[in-house]
Amino acid sequence: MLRISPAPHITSKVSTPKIMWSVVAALMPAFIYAVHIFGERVILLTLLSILSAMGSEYVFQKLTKREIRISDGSAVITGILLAFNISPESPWWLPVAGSAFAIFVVKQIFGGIGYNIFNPALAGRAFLTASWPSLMAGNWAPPASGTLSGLPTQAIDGIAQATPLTLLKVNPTESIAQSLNSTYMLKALFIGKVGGCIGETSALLLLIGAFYLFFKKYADWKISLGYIGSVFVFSGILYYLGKTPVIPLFHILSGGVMLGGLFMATDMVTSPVTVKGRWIFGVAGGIICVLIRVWGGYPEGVSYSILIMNMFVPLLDRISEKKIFGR
Amino acid sequence: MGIAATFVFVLSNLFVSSLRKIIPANLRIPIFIIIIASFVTIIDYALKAYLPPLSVQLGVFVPLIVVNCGILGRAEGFAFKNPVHLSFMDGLGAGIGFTLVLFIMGTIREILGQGIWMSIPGIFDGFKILGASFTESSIILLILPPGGFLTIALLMGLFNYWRKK
Amino acid sequence: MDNVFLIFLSAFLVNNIILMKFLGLCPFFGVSRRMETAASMGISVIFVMTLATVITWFLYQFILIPLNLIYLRTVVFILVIASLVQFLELFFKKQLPALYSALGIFLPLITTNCAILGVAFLNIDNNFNLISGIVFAISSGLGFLLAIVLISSIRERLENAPIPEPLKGLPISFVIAALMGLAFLGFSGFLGLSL
Amino acid sequence: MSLLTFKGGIHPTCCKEFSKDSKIKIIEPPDFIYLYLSQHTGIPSKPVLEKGAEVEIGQKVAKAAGKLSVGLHSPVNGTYMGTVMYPHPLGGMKEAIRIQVNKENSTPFKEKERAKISNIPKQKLINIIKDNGIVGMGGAAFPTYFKLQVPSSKKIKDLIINGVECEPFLTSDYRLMMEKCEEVMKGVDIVRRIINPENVWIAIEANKLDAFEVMKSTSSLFPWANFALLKTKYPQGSEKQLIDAITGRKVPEGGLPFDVNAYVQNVGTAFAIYEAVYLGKPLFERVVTVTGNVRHQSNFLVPIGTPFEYLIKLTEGPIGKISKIINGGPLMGIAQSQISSCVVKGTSGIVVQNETETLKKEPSPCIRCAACVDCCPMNLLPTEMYKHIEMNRLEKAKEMGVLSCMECGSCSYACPANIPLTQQFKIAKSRITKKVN
Repeated sequence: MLRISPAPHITSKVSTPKIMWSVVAALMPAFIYAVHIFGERVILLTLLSILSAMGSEYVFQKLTKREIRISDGSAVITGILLAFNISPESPWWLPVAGSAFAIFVVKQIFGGIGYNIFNPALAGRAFLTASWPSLMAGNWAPPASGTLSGLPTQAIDGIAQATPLTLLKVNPTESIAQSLNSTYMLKALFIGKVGGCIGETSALLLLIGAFYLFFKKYADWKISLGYIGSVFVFSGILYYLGKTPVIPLFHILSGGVMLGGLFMATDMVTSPVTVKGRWIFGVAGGIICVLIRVWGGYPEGVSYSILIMNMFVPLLDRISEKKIFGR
Repeated sequence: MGIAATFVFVLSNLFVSSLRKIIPANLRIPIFIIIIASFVTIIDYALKAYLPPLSVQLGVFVPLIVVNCGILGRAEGFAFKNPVHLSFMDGLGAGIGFTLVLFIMGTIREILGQGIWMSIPGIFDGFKILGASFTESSIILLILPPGGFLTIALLMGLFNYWRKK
Repeated sequence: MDNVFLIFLSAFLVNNIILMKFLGLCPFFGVSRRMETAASMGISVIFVMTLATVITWFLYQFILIPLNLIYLRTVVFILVIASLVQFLELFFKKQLPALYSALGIFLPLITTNCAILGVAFLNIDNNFNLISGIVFAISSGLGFLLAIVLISSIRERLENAPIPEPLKGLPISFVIAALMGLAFLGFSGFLGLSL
Repeated sequence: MSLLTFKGGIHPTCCKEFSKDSKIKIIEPPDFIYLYLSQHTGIPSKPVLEKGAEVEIGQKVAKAAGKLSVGLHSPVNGTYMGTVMYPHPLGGMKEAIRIQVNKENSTPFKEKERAKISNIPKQKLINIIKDNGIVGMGGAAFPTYFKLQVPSSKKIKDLIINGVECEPFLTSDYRLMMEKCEEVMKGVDIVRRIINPENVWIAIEANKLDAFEVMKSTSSLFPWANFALLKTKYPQGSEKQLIDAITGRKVPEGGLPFDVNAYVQNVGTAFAIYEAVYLGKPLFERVVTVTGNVRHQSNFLVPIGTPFEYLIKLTEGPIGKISKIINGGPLMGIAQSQISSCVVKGTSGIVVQNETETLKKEPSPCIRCAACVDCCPMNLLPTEMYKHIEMNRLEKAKEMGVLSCMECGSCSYACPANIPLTQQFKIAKSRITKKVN
């Protein structure tokens, strides 16, 4: 018996699970490093987050009698990214609640993988920030062999409890700006000797993971370059105008710009499909991020900026349709 | 809020129905609106006089009962065509239904969002339903605007689900 | 100048009339299935909202206050809006048929759009002067336009999504609104503007 | 030197090494030959013989019937057995002439003198091409005589000879260029004289560098030829993409190559034109690559009408169980329902797949990875178009350019969720055109 099927008769070896699990692999360097500097609690929080995400997905698919797709890796990514977005000192139930919200309300209600409008991990984080602001904004731990603010302990008194961005928000004095702009500080940020959320400390390791994805074409470098580049350029303009006391390099290395720009903005499902749309998405996201950092109510604007751009994706897809060959 | 709305529901239905014979059909909508608006004004001022804190909290929403589609809908759809006593019951029913929904939503959002229940600012602090440890870590999102949307959505989903069954 | 800019920012983003203030939900959910109609609705709203705010402001300042008839404001305002809409409809039909055919069906719906009345009230409650009031109305309208265009484009994309049956239609729209609101929380505290 | 190319496309494993070095082998004809009356676009040809008549090799057995139609010629000496219904490689059962083969075959065709050829007027050349039943050999099977009659309002600037052969596995054009480069170039010369272009391009993909060198070595004999090396990418050999890559001009939507003053002809067709004009030999045999999951992947010179089954046997059979036989390449070729389908003029290759290669993959939801968007050579938005078609909004799909889709299969190939995009577009296209009619 011959099999009949329409052309094409060969397909590429790329599959949805393969893409998803590659993203998981790309996040591993940053994860291992986080365990190294923050201790085993990171493992607990991340595992709980992943389990909660996969569990929620399983429960939902079971309840709605759908195909169980938890092995495609997408829920694992949501779990890891959510854990990456909370403090290593968070109570154990925080990642559980965040992942459950992310999967139930942000992803599965909309029809599951491929249909969600918002990045589940980011919306989960926004949910946590809105619900338990004190747990999400304070509660930091200094990394092993480093300090919370990334500065030498004796440099500035009385600010041991703040991350660099919080410092910048609450106390933007000349001297603090100076120490934030120092090569020492930038190095600490790049390598990851600064306190902060689990996954956003080391710019270097995040870049390594992301370059693997760019190389495999599982993430679009245009979005990342657009996002991080526009944070750099726009904060540079504001620095020049005297609206922000810190240099652009500090802006792109601190907080979640690397994590967000490399891994969250490039989430395939919640970013535009056209090249033009992707550039707009990245650049506009970067600008919103800087706006929130400089004038907004929060010290960090990465997650909100990407969530806001997520909203615009269907619109961007519509207005940036490609020029059809020969039309 | 619910009670205020019920009040307007009932009274406007009552009025519309008793006046239904003398209202010319082509002018009925503006007249309905005037009737409803009058009652809303009465409520608004009553609240301001007797429960000023609540009035502040409800803010612009009280006068906006005027444009509550539901009330106009009942007036147009039911009261205009039916006798007084039926219209009274209809208005009461619609009002209670409306109140009930508001009440359930308020309950969910208050308990999960703040850990308290039935608080009316300046009058009653509310029952502390859940322990202090929870109150500290309650889901603040629910008392923010997005929480409101979310609660409605999930309630509607549940309602649809039960209705299907 | 700064003040006007703040009013704009507040009404447009921080205190977005739909997502943060729950006003104008009927058209927001009712007319947001198609993006084209949603955009027309949004534009109509901006238009009527600005006119209504200006007229009610004049009425309030120069008739109701001097005559001590503030308690009649609800009645007066709603009548003003209703007749304004009627009038505009006739005017467009006669003078600007192109605009009429574009906005036509939305005009009557606007009468019962609580956003219009709400903005008129908020305008009075905030003691805005005429310029601020106009800015407030336009930016509220723009906020409405932004929100309704966004939700309609999202709903269009979700048209063939396998959303669980009981949640299809209105409930999922509310969830979208909730998540949009969540994203808009990012604007809170902008330049010190609070919710 | 940077290689010429177009925007988009995919990079499937080319798999040409299997049959690349297999020289074109002349085969013994099978016992029976089946010549489908319909193996070109246009009206099927009409049989001209009485049942039981003896036929000679090269003899016309069916004549053209109206516009866009060409005749058929017997590839063998044998007996005309009338017509039967037989499985057509493009699907369905079609009427075919059955010829019983008489094994004594010899080729009576000899090359004529070059000087004589150059005296033949243009119209006569076109008639020769028509009489010898030549159609496009790249797969489309469009009658060549018709294509050569370029409207006088359109001046052809660039003549492009398509030796790209971008489909994986296939090597028939490659072998032709390697072994018959001069003959191919002579054929090109005839086309050149008919349409009188400013430039002639011989286009070859970079993975066939040796063929490129071989062809280029003839340039002293044919000084008018330009040789273009193209980036290895599918579908580089598609007409519109090829013109874009070489001239930078884009054929307008719904238009034809001559709208941008270009003309594309396949190398196989050029070779057939050479044979018709120089040897007086009709198109009755062609090079076919038999490859995929068979023991000896080969290039055969096959009489048109030879059953696939026979050719597969000549390769010493499949490894394991055959599960799929494809007429053409694996990206645009058509899966056969019967192993008895026979070679037509447009058959450039036969690809055999076994069970493990044809595992059916279940589609999963689109994750908007945009792989299809990035690779679509027509610059369409397959993922969005697909959603509109799913919701039965054909108008919207049309607006988005579904009619421009050339069904190259790139999107389906690239899709990580295994969504049958190409198939959906095929269906949508036929539904839209049906509605118009």
